[in-house]
Amino acid sequence: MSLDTVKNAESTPDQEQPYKELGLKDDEYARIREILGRRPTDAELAMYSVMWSEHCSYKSSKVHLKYFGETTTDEMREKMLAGIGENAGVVDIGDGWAITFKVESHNHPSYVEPYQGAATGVGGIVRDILAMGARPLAVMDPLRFGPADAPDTRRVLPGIVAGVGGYGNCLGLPNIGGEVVFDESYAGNPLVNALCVGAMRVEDLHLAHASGAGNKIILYGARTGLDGIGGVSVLASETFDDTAGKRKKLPSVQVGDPFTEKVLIECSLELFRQKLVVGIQDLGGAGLSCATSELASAGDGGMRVQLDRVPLRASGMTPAEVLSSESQERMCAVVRPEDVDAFMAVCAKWDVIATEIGEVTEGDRLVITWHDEVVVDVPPRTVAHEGPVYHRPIERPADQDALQADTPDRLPKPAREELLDLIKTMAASPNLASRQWVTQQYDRYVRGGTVLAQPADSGMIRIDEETHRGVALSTDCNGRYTKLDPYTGAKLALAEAYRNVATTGATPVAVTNCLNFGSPEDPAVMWQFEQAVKGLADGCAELGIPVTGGNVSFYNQTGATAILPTPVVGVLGVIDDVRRRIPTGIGAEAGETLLLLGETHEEFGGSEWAHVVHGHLGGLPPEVDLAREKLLAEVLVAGSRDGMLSAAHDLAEGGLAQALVETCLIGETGARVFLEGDLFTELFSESAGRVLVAVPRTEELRFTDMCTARGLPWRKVGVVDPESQALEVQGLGELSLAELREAWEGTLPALFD
Amino acid sequence: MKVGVITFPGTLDDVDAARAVRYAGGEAVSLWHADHDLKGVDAVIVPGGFSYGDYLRCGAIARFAPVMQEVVEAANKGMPVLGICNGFQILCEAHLLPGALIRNHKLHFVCRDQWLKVENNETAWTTRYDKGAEVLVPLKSGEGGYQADDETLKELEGEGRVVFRYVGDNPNGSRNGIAGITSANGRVVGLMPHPEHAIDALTGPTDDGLGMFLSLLDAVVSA
Amino acid sequence: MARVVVDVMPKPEILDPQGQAVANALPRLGFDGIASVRQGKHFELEVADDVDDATLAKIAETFLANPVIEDWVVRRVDA
Amino acid sequence: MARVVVDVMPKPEILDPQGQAVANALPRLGFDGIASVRQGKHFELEVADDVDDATLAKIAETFLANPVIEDWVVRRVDA
Ligand SMILES: Nc1ncnc2c1ncn2[C@@H]1O[C@H](COP(=O)(O)OP(=O)(O)O)[C@@H](O)[C@H]1O
Ligand SMILES: [Mg+2]
Repeated sequence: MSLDTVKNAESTPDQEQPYKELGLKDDEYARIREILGRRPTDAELAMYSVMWSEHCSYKSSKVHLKYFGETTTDEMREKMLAGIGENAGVVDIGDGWAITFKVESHNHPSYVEPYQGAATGVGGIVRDILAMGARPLAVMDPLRFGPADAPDTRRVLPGIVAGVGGYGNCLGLPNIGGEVVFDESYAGNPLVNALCVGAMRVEDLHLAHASGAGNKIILYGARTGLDGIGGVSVLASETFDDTAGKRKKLPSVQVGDPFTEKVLIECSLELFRQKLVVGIQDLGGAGLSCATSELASAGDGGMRVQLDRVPLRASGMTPAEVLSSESQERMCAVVRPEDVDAFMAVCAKWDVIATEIGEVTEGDRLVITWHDEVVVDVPPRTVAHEGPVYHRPIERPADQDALQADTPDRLPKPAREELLDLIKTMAASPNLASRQWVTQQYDRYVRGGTVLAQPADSGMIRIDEETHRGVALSTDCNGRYTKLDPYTGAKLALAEAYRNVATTGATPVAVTNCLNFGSPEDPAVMWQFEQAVKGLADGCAELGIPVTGGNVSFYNQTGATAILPTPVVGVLGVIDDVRRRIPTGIGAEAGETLLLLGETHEEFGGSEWAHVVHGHLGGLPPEVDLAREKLLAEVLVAGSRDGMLSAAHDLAEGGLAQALVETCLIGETGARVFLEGDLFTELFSESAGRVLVAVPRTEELRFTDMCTARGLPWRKVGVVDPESQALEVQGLGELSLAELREAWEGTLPALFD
Repeated sequence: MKVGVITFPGTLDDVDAARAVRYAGGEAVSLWHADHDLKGVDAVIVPGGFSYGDYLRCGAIARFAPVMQEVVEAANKGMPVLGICNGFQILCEAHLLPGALIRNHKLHFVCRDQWLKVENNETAWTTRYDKGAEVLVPLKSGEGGYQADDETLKELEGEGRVVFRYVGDNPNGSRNGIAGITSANGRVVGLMPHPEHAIDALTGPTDDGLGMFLSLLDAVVSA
Repeated sequence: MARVVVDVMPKPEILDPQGQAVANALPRLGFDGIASVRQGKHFELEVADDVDDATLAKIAETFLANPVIEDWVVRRVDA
Repeated sequence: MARVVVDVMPKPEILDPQGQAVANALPRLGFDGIASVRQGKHFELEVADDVDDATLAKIAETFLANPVIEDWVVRRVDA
């Protein structure tokens, strides 16, 4: 086997290279040759091809994502310590605490191998948070699957759930929320998004950069193997003889080792505490290619790496393979020479393998050697940041008008005497049924800081045991709304996550997102994408909270059919005293009144009712009024601070009926409800901007006066009835909590046990 | 009162065990798996988590850690020892308690609030409870099914060494619904559920678990 | 170097939820005629030539298996 | 009734955290000379005499093993 060195590349300019198989276009390959002034070596080609992939370079989305920056004002930026461009966004939440959080996708690997795909998805996002210098504190998992009763969902869902749990539980990170959504469009392409949130003292923020010539580059954590480098195997087949070629059946699947990651976390935090780290970068997608080029281009010099020093798990790996390996549970640190011994000692204490693989140099090149031969010599920015940028064609889908014109008005509405049964049918439908089958597999208690977890509108953790300061997080997206109108749909996703956070008593302060879409080469998908980004950014500007980071996942489709556009939005909120949290279930106080905040209109476009009862998707999504959402949030936060609310639950899919069922079942307490007007609309409409609150009778006047004074519409809709053990809707009849529980909790176990 | 809390690589609930000790008025002393001494503590908690990833068998690798040799020696001399979840598994592997814990009968990890019946309130860790009382604490484990042969089981039941039993449907297939047991002298207790996560209704389902740490305080003070 | 295989199985009288789950699932998948399934662990070790049988027995008994609930078999195999 | 054994192992190029944990622990327990350990699963099936090899192969491939990350061997053994 011959090594493709830079020297070799210079002397063999015409050697054919499999750049197409590696996903590079003709002009991209030409551009690489132009940058280098020669053909790239195998190792360089491996680096460029993976770093210039859609996943790493954001080549189709970049021009649109810029809009987030353009719409973020200085005022919105005030509390933001790090934003788009860093591993994860960082927000100052007061008392000297900084919070970092981010959501990422691991969709495709999770379809191939559900358990490991989901597990390594969690592992990856946790390392992103760690790389900011923070202690990871909790995870969430927004998931999307094909129809609940499809045979393949039976394969995929249990594996993904077990993988999320298997990894997160073993890391000791409480799972405080997420989503489980079923829709036909995800049948061949489930979505596994994973969010992690961490905390640090403001002064401990670590940013990824390699500065200071002479500083050492240390790779620590797991050994590097042949994981996840399926693509690069085309290089191997060129340079390997037949016998070796056989070994090169490279897996595209990575296997996670959460134990190694747990130790890596504790080891890293100890390194941070002892101030032994100048810069740090996690190894995720694109492995060392990404870590070395990103560290080098963010620093003030060049970098030299002795790649043959990387501890390997497999024999006979080529430089291209070592650079491309996506072996999990690895980190790369920049360390002052005088700190190297201390660094190694901490790693030894934790039994973590650590190897000095290079150093920061004067100059501006990233030079990588393999047994003293130069195999990479590139300007690092061209790898990490100066990839191709595409202005993909954009076109509003031809059938968008027809879709919007096909409103739910034509659907037969249920008769009055069918409504009670409909409440039960809806509660038992896969998208509204209890998620307990899933969440029971996740540890929500570990670390002892979980104040709210499933089932709750948002997850909440205590950050400071002395002051009781904490944060709340919610992720949301209704892909059907986004399909009907991507601009409004993205705003609705934001509005819901925002409302969920406020519903638990926290003040929303920042946003992250994971934009899951179909192929960017489809102009209709690009239109959805552009609209969604605009909607989200405009929405954030209206609410005055910044997007601090996110992730884009394209090519989510089965054949030519794209998934529902799914911009998952995560909102972070702050609460000064978690003891003031508002729970979801009623019955905490004797004598509570139920109030509905906000206004109900007849809005059934994209609704769960249209989906469950008629299999219909058409019309327009509910209207969104962000000024109203803001007011609603302020009222909820004030209500929490002044102890006026004993329970609150946000109205979303399934409308008021579903909110009532849930608040009763979670609180194990009955209620009597009196509604006016068209009962079907009252119960099942999905108008945005609404929250059901329970107010202790003694606080009722004070609270409603506040709503009136501030101009927030409210209506008394019922009373809590601790005696009844039933949900009674006046004029319709009652449903016992036992039968509701059976309906709500029975669905997922029946499907997946 | 000083209570040691052991940390192995992969231990997770050590911060929580230490917090519970503090809530009860004790001083938590952190013990590292590679330590060869117990730093003069009056009692030891082996907390939950996934020591060494729980690869091979839960607790199988941790049992051989240097600090465990000290724990076994001290326990044999009567020091109170509490093993929670992974700690219970480790104590079984170390033969401080009989039996073993295997994969939950439905194969899933189970995290839920679990009612337990206090069957024995005479151990070093349970005197604050009434016999027969029911307490609500979190259970969170994937391998919590208690197994022992018939003879051992008869002995445990006969000597009143079952300390906690699951109330309602059996969450993990444990024989006789056993959630926790004690050594012959009542000083070593192991249980799968997590009393240290039920010390404050803000972050747990109840504060029912605090009783175990308060009981220990009594036991150490009166010893 | 010698290759050694150790098979560890739950004792017959001990519950085997994993084997049971497989046995229960097979008929649902259309596979009939499987009377019972038990699931255990299979270890493959590469050991230096001077590691004797007594040492291997010790490794299996004290570490790879838990004699309270498991049986085990140690075999040397030809590489 | 026939007895069938199926051994399922992580593919050689796939990370085996379990085997690795065992291998790392052995020297600490005072056992030297163990160069590598890999851990997999061992199934013992009792099958009716009319279950043929093709069916067994199918069961192993579709159910007992995960072909994406595991290799497997099916053996009939004498009872
Ligand atoms: N949808 C998005 N909205 C805002 N920022 C984004 C979005 N997608 C990616 N980013 C930002 O672009 C940067 C690069 O993203 P990514 O490659 O996912 O980070 P990493 O290299 O840490 O995995 C990050 O700072 C990320 O926050
Ligand atoms: Mg990163």
